[in-house]
Order: sequence, then C-alpha cells, then structure tokens
Amino acid sequence: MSAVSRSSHLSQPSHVAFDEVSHQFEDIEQQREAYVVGMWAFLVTEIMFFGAVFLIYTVYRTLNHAAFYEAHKQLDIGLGTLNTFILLTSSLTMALAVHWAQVRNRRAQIMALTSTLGLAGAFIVVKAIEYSHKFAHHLFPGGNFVYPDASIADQARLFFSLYFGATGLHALHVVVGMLVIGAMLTRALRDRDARADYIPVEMTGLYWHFVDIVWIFLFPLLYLIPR
Amino acid sequence: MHGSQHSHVIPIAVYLRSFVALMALLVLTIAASHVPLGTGVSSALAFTIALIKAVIVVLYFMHVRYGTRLVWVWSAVGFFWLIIMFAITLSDYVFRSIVRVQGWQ
Amino acid sequence: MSAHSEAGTPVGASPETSAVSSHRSEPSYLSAGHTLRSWLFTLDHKRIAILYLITISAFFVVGGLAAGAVRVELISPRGTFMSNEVYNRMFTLHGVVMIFFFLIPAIPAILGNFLVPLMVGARDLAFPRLNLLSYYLYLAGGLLALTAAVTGGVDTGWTFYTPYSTFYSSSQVTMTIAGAFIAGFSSIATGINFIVTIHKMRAPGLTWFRLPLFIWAHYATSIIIVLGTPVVAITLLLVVAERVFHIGVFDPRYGGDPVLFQHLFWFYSHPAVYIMILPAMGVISEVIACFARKRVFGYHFVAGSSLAIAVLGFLVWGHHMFVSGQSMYAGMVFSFLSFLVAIPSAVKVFNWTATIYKGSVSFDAPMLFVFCFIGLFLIGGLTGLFLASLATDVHLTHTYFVVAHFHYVMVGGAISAYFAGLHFWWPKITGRMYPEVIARITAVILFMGFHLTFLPQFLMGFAGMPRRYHYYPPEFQTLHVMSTAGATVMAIAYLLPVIYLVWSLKYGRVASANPWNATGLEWQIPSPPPTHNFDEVPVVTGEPYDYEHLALSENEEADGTRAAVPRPQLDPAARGGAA
Amino acid sequence: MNNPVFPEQASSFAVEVDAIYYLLWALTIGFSLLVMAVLIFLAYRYRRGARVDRSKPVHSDLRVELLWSVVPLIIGLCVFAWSAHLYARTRIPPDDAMEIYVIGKRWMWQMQHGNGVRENAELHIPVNRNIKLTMISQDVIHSFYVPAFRVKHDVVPGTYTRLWFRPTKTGRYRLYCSQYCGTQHSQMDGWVTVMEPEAFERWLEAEGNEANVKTVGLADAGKQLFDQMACGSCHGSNAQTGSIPAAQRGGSLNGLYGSLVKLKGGRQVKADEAYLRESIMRPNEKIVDGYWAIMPSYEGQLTEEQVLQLIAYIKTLGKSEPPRGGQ
Repeated sequence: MSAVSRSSHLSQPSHVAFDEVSHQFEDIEQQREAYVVGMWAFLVTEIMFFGAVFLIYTVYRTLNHAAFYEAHKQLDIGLGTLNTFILLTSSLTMALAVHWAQVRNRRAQIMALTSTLGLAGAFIVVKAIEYSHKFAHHLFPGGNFVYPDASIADQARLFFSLYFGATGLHALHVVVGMLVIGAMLTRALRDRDARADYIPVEMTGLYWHFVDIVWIFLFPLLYLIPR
Repeated sequence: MHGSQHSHVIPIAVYLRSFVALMALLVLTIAASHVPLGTGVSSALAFTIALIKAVIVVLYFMHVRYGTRLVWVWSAVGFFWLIIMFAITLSDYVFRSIVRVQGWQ
Repeated sequence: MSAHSEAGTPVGASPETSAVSSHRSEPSYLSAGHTLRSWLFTLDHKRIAILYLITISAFFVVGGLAAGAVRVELISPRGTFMSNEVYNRMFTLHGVVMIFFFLIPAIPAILGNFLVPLMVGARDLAFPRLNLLSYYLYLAGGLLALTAAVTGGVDTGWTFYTPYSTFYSSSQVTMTIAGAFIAGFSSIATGINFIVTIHKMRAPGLTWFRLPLFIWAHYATSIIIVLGTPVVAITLLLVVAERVFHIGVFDPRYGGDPVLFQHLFWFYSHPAVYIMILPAMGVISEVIACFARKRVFGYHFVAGSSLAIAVLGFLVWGHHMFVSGQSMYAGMVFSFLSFLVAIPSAVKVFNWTATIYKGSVSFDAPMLFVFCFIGLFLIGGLTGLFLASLATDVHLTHTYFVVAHFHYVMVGGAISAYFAGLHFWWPKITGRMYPEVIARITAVILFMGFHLTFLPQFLMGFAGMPRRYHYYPPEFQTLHVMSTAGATVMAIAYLLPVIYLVWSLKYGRVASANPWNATGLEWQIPSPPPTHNFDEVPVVTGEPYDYEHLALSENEEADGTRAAVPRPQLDPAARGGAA
Repeated sequence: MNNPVFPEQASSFAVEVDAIYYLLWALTIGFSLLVMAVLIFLAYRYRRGARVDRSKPVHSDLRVELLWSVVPLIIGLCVFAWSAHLYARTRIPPDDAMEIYVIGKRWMWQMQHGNGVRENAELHIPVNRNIKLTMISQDVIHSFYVPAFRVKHDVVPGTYTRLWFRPTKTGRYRLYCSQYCGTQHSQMDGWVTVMEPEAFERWLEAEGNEANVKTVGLADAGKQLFDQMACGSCHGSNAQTGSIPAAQRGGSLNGLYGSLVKLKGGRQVKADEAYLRESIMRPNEKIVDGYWAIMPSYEGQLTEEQVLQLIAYIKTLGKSEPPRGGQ
C-alpha cells in the first residue's frame, strides 16, 4: 500500500465516481480488492440462501422419490435444456464484457453487454412460456391445483411448489441481474471512452455467473430426476 | 498486500475453451439422464457433472483462478458450509430409517 | 494534529479541564453538523453507531416491558391480568424483540460500528453507504415488527415452529416475519462491512496477531452472520409462502416434514447465539486487559477460540431437537459435538482469569461489569452441558431450565459485557465521563437481581415446569414470585444506566483522549474523535495491550515517586513506510 | 408436592437421569466457585497500589492452555458417554411392552388402550410393567412429558413417535404438553395414575363394560373398518386365489407386522407402525417387490384414530396362522 499520507479533506464527496478512490481507501488497488471481496462475501450469503432451498428439495425428493419422479415428467426437458444453453452463453458474453472492460475496449464491451442482456431476456421469455404451460394444466399450487394421477396428487403439489419456488426465486435474481447489466450498459453508452475502473462491470459479472451456477445445479435436480 | 494479480487480464481463448467444456458437459448430463443406472448412481453422476460445470465457471469466468488467496478462501467457504449443512441434515434422515442397531441394548 | 497521544493523566488525578477540546484543530464528529439531514444521511460510521445506539436502546425498553408483563403475570398460577392470547403474544414479543432487535445487533452495530475502523486504523468502514443502508433496514424491520405487535401481535413464540405458525396461528405472523427478514439483511450488511474492513483496511504494520481481540471477535461474528442469516431468511420466507399460497412445504399432508423446519431454523439460530456472545467476549478481552494493566493471557488461544466457536457453532444445532423426532444416532452426533463447542468458551474464561495474575487491577465500573460477566457466564455456559448431554436434556428441554440457561448466557453474558463496553468507551464516544460511583452500584444491583431472578428457574425446570405456560400448577408459585421479585431488581439495574448516562452527556466530566491510559489505536485520537478519525494513517509497530510499563510505574507512583507516562503503541517518528 | 431439588423418581430411568443431573451440578458449582475464587483472589492480591512482585509477567503458556482444554474435554466426554448410553436405552422400547396409543390434539391428550378403552387427559397404567406409547398428533406439534418419569417426546403430525418407560411407584403424576401448541397450551395437561396390576385389571374391566362406553376392541374396530373400506378385495385371503388378475392384487397381510419386507429396487424395510401408516397414506412410496403402484392413497379419508384401528387389526392378522415363509 503506498503510504503517502493523503491530505484529509473534511466532507465526504456526495457522489463517488467509480474512477476515484473514496476517502476511506488508500489507493485504487485496495479499493478494487475491497469491492471484490465484498462481492464474494455477498455471494456467500446467496450461496447459503439457495443452498437451503436445494437442501429442502433434496430432503423431500428422498422422502417422496416415487411421486417426484412421476411429477417431474410434466416438466418440458427441451425448454429446460434450451434455458441452460442460453444462460451458459450469457455467462460467456458477460465474461467477455468484463475482459473488454479491463482492456478498455468500449465498443466490444457494449456489444457483449447487449448480447448478455438479450440472452437474459430470452431466458425469461422461455421461462414465461414454461410457466404458461404449467398454468394451463392447473399445476400452479396456489389455488386450483389439479393433478391427473390422484394417488400422488398431494406430493405432486409439493413438487410443483418447490419447482415454482426455486425457479421463481432464480428468475427474480435473473431480472435483478438484467437491471444491473442494463445500468452498466447505459453507463458505457453515456461515456465517450471506456472508464479506467472496470470493477463495477467485474462485480456485475460475478453476480451474473453466480446466477448461472444456481441454474447449473437447478436444471439436473428438477428436470433430470433418475428413475 | 501489494501487487495482487487482480489486474491480470485473461485471454479470450481461456473463456472460449471453458465455454466449450461447459457445452460438452451439458450434453453429457442430458445423455447420462437417459441411461438407467439406478436412482443413487445417476443422481450422483448428475450432481458431479453440475459440480464440474460450477467449478469451471467459478475458476475461469469469475477469475478466482487468478485472484488472491483471500478471494480463494471467500469463494470456497460458501460451498464448504453447504457441505456441512447437507451432510448433517441428511444424516438425520438416513439414520431415521435405521430403526434399531443390534447390540446397543 | 500529530498522531501522538498526549500525556494521559492517570484516572482520578486532577480532572481534565475543558482545555482539551479547545486546542484541537478539527471539530469532533458530534459537532460536525447539527442539521437533521447531517444525522439521518450521515456516512460517518461513528454517527451511524449513535443512530443505532438510540434505536437499539428503544427496542431494549420495549422488550424489557414485555418481559416485565410476563413476569408480573406469572405471580399467580391462574394469571389474573391477561388472557391466554395476550400472554402468548407478550412472551413472543419479548422473544422476537430481544433476539432479533437487541441481542443480535447490539454490540456489533453500536460498539462494532464505532470502534472497528478506529481499532484497525481506518478512516471509515469499507462501504459507508452499505452501513447507512444497514441502519435503515434495521429500522424498517423493527417498525414492521412493532406494527405487527400493535395490530394484533404474534403468538407463535420467537421460534415460529410449523405447523402452528403456518397453518393454525391466526396472528400477525407474516408481518413479524417480514420484519425479522428485513432486519436479517441489516445484519448481513454489517457483517460484510466488517469482513472487508478487517481484511483490507488495516493500518500498515497491523498484522493479524497485532489486532485487538475485539476485532478478532467481530471477524468471527461476521463469518457467522454471513453464513447463517440467509438460511433463516429463506426458511421464514417459506413459512410466509406457506401461509399465503399454501404450498405445503412443511406440511405432512403433502409429504413435507415439520422437523425439517426445525433443522433449518436451528441451523441459523444456534450460531445466532454465538453472534450474540462473541462480540461480548471481544469487549471483555479489551476491558480486562486495560483494567488489569496486562496483556490478555494466551492471546493466540483467545483469538483462535473465537474462530473455533464460529466454525463449531455450525455443527451443533441438533441439541435443540433431541426430543423432536430426530433420529437417536443424529442426536448422539450432535451431543458429542455440543460438548466440543463448550471447550473454546471455557478456554476464554480461564485465559481471562489468568490475565489478572501479576496485573495491576483497578475496580472501575467496566471492570465490575466484567466480573459480573464472568460470574454469570460461567454458570450459563456450564448449565449448557445439562442440555448437551442427552439423558438430562430429555427431561430438561422445553422446561424453565432452558429459560434459565439461555438468560444466564444472554443476559448475564451479552448484556453485562454490553454495559462494560458502553461504560469503557463512553468517554471516547461522547467525550464525557460517566458518574463512577453509581455505575459501580448498578453493576452490583445487576449481579444480585439477576441471580434472584434466574436461579429459581433452574429449580423449576428440574421439577418439570414447562416453558411458555400461562397457567401453572400451584406448587411452582413460590419460585415464580421469587423470580418476579428478582426481575424488578434487575429492571432497576437496567434503568439506572439510562438515567446517568444521559445525565453525563450534559453534566459529566469532560473526558481526555485517553482517560483509562488504555493502549489501542482508538485511544490515540481525541475523544470524541474527528469525523475522519486519523489525520495520517497510523503505523503500528508494537504488540497490542502493551501495559507492562504502566503496571510497574503506576504502582511505584502509588508512593509518589514518578508520574505515569504511557509509551504509546505507535511509533510517531515512523510516519508511513512500506506496508 | 415434589420439592424442586429432589423431585419424585417414579420410573426406572429417573434414578440414573438424576445421577447425571447431580453430577453435572457438582461440576458446574465446582468449576464456577474455583474460577471465581481464583479470580477474586488474584484481583485482590494484584489490586492497583498493592505492593507485590509484578516482575516478569507471564503472557502465554502452552502447557497451561493444553491442560485447561484437555481436562474439561475428557470430563465432558465421560458425561457424554454415560448420558448417550442411557439415552439409547430410553429410545429403544423392549418387545414385551404394553402397547398404548396416544393422539395429541389441540389442547387435549387422548389415550387408547389395546382393548379399546379410551381416556382423555388421563392415563391409567400398571406398576412395574414396561409401557410403550405410540403417539401421533392431529394438528400441531405437541410433546408428551411426565416429569416424574423423566421422559418426554414430541408428538408430530404425520409420523408416529415412540416413548417407553417402566413406572416403579404407584401414585398420580402430572402429565404436561411441553411443546408450545397455541392458545391453551398451558391447559393441555393431565394425570398419569400408576396402579397395582390387579387394581389396573379391575379398572380396565370396569371401564370396558361401562354402560355408556360402547368399547369395541381396537382390533375389532379395525376389522369392521377393513371390511367397510373393502380392503379385502385386494388384500383379503380370497383375493390371493380369486378371480382378480395378479396385476391388481395387493399382498396378503397375514403375519406382515414385524416382518422384513423386500421392496422394489432391493431395499429391505421393517414393517413397523410407521411403515403400515405410510403404506396406507402414501402407498406409492414403498412398493413391495413383485407388486405394482396401484393402491389409492387414503390421506384425508381416514382419521388418525381409524388408521390406528386398522394397524391394530393388521397386527392381529397371521398371529393365529404360522408366519409366512420368506417372500
């Protein structure tokens, strides 16, 4: 840490532009690492948050395996696979966006962020299509839940509440991710040349890759239940 | 800590290679789901494939591979705690099915 | 103003004149802006700590009143003041407010927010805006819980066990859970802030083993907060989803399992009790080192035991569920691990006791609160073993024995340490000294009142008095009346500090920068400190708690030979220098 | 009134549980007094101003740290081992125990004896006899707690939980619900009356043919229900040989209770109450090898009491006939 003592200015600047070092940090390097470690600490909370959902799902799948196997046949594996492909590709484009932010290639960064945003939108659209199919078959556990095979209707209801719960929570995180990527995109468009500080884009990338990892585990657990 | 490699720029080739690996694993996991290996084995297989994909994303896309030791710790601690939570809670459900162990009278 | 520490005058010597504040160049953080906006939208960690102090004290009063109501109601076996419904809402309100809105945030949000940046030599926490957001999340959660309490209250107990909370309770469960859910994110924000600040913003030369133990304790607490809180967040969210959408997640009719709720709830709630006690242990280490004039014995072991508690704390939650339908073998695993987690706490207490050896002890109020802490925490910790050992837990769980155990650890431990810390750092926070004599009396009253309140509850527990009982068999009445009497004495002991600390704001003696001659970076700057804490980033060269010269000189000085000159931990000449 | 320091010991566990309890109190008081005494002595001896040797203060000593880590650990683990061993005995009921069913419902305990006698908030049991309680809740989680017997176990909706004890002293002992279950949680208590065996038999008979209580044995009620619900069409003895094609037949239930059942997929499960209840409520969960998942679920159609009656009836099946050969 460079130890030159900075003259202390009294008031905290109201708006901290990302390129500057905020007053409590010594230099840009310390600030960068602080933000990355802070982001990872936040991702740890998200990991535990989704981890608990996966635990509930795993316990109930072991308790009601037969019913869950039958109920999961209602899910459309094709759309699930398509969504996985979309999200993995968006993860690639996001990583490229961070790369180009680091090398300060503004045009490429904008192109990458736009494609990530587009792919995220596609994911939400495919998800909406899937949900509409489920609603059409009265498989939403809210009001009138109807399941053809009466003997496992109750457990199928539990399966679908876990399905809607987990994928709904994930979709919410995807939407939040889209907002943040949108903000990065507008910021990049507004600037004449790429900013020196790529940390905000890096943090958006970390968040987006985490959302992708959640889906990586969600897909086999929900869609590929073995016999 | 001075000079963390954080500003290290990763070549695009690394990203593309990781992406190809992820695609291959996606195809593998779907193929594996059609092979009747019995409940336990195929669940474990699906989980390990997903785990490998997740590790690729964490190491290469999230730059943990090139981050400082601190980032290593904080990216691993979350998943490690999940293992603790899963192992102990599921052990309760497994033990419940073992009604009585002889000799413990 | 240089980072020198002034020549601190030993306690009790001629009182500092107001000259101290006149020759400082920058105004203190308290006088750096008097508009409401400067307080409500401050990014200064010290001001946010003051906002937390006021709000948390208000919630402490609410929780205390609920406790008073419960204790008064239990004077007679057939309670005369309240109906069943009101009694159930009162003990739930006491539980929810005291745990989610007092014990969990108290020391980290007030003392931690104020002192962590000062102790590591930083100008502020890593993310000041996240810190302000944390306060407003806490306030929003608190107000939500209070509105729920006022508009009908919640009667599920602070544990929200299903299927009662999801299906049978018609009270304000959803709103109260929303309050606790939001307050959980406030706790997460504070945790993230501390982790990054302690990792990345330490002053040059301040290696991990030169950090004060207060920082070690808060680092371990932040790890637990970050790893545990999300699990209870999703669990309570699912309870709300069950109440609103009837998704059947913990409902046996749909293949669910109510015991799974208990697993997930206690996965957070047991580490949560370590979130409450670890910061308290950090305070005790600081206060004991200062008033015993000696480095804490076995510094590495005390620091290591904080981390050990944080890790082991996550493995033992099952001892809350020995009779809940959990399998016998899982119970044995949890019981074994629960005995292991008791060891680090015992090691800390033994190390504190060994610190006094060859020290130079002065019995100021903070030190009396420390003795109060050790006395009560010993009994609290050891009675935990009754509940960790399987056979006795079958008899004692769900009885008043458990109530007595966790009050000994939470009230005896965490609140005594909170008072010790509040009195110890009061001069640094407000620039005023608290009245010494009455503070010591408060500590003694607290110790007496506490035993009178909770020792009878141990006996009731062994005799089989169940928890949360509104009507109880007449044979327990004498013990209940003793407990209520003790509760009134304790109420006095909690009321006194509110009075004399507020009084000291205006009439207390003006405090010097280092009234206790303590080591530590926070004592090297004027009190109350300026907004940006340090003019130059301090360079730390020595070990923490360097009291050796003080212990010797103060005792020679006792027979009037030499005035005490504390050798500051800082080396003022070495300004800056490679980290 | 049992005084709180030495409460009444009325079951075979009580003496040993209390022994561990008093041992732990001895450790607690011992360690607390020791530490407080050392603390006060040191604080007094080294108080500021006292003229005492403070040279060469000790800051750390590995030996001492190990000593006061390992010694408490060893003591702790000894207590753990003793307690765990006793706990194992309290959780595994002996086979000769007298079977009583307990149903917890919001704010009242309902007890059912084998011969159909039903009691609310009261339980009459013979002294010096192993008693096994099979318990289930109809709504929220309750907890069956008799302090004098030192036994407690939660009563959970959806699964059977077990509790066993052996009363050693006659008398009336309090029964509590110790898991918070709502508004009148504190009024959900009752009494357990331990009687001499002869007095108990007389009481059972008197209760049995009490004019207003038409008591049908639990098993007989089960048989009526079994016929009423036409379970025999798939599981009855004539179904084995009758006209129903093999694909739609359920297995014969003779001698099923207590036997080891081989499931599809190779797992083996003991056919205890929990297995029977699950097979009635969620039949598709455990399919017996060689049969198909065709049985409808009776969740919601049978009350807990009716399920208990069916199980009591199934237990009597096959007792007269020789147990079936390995399936």
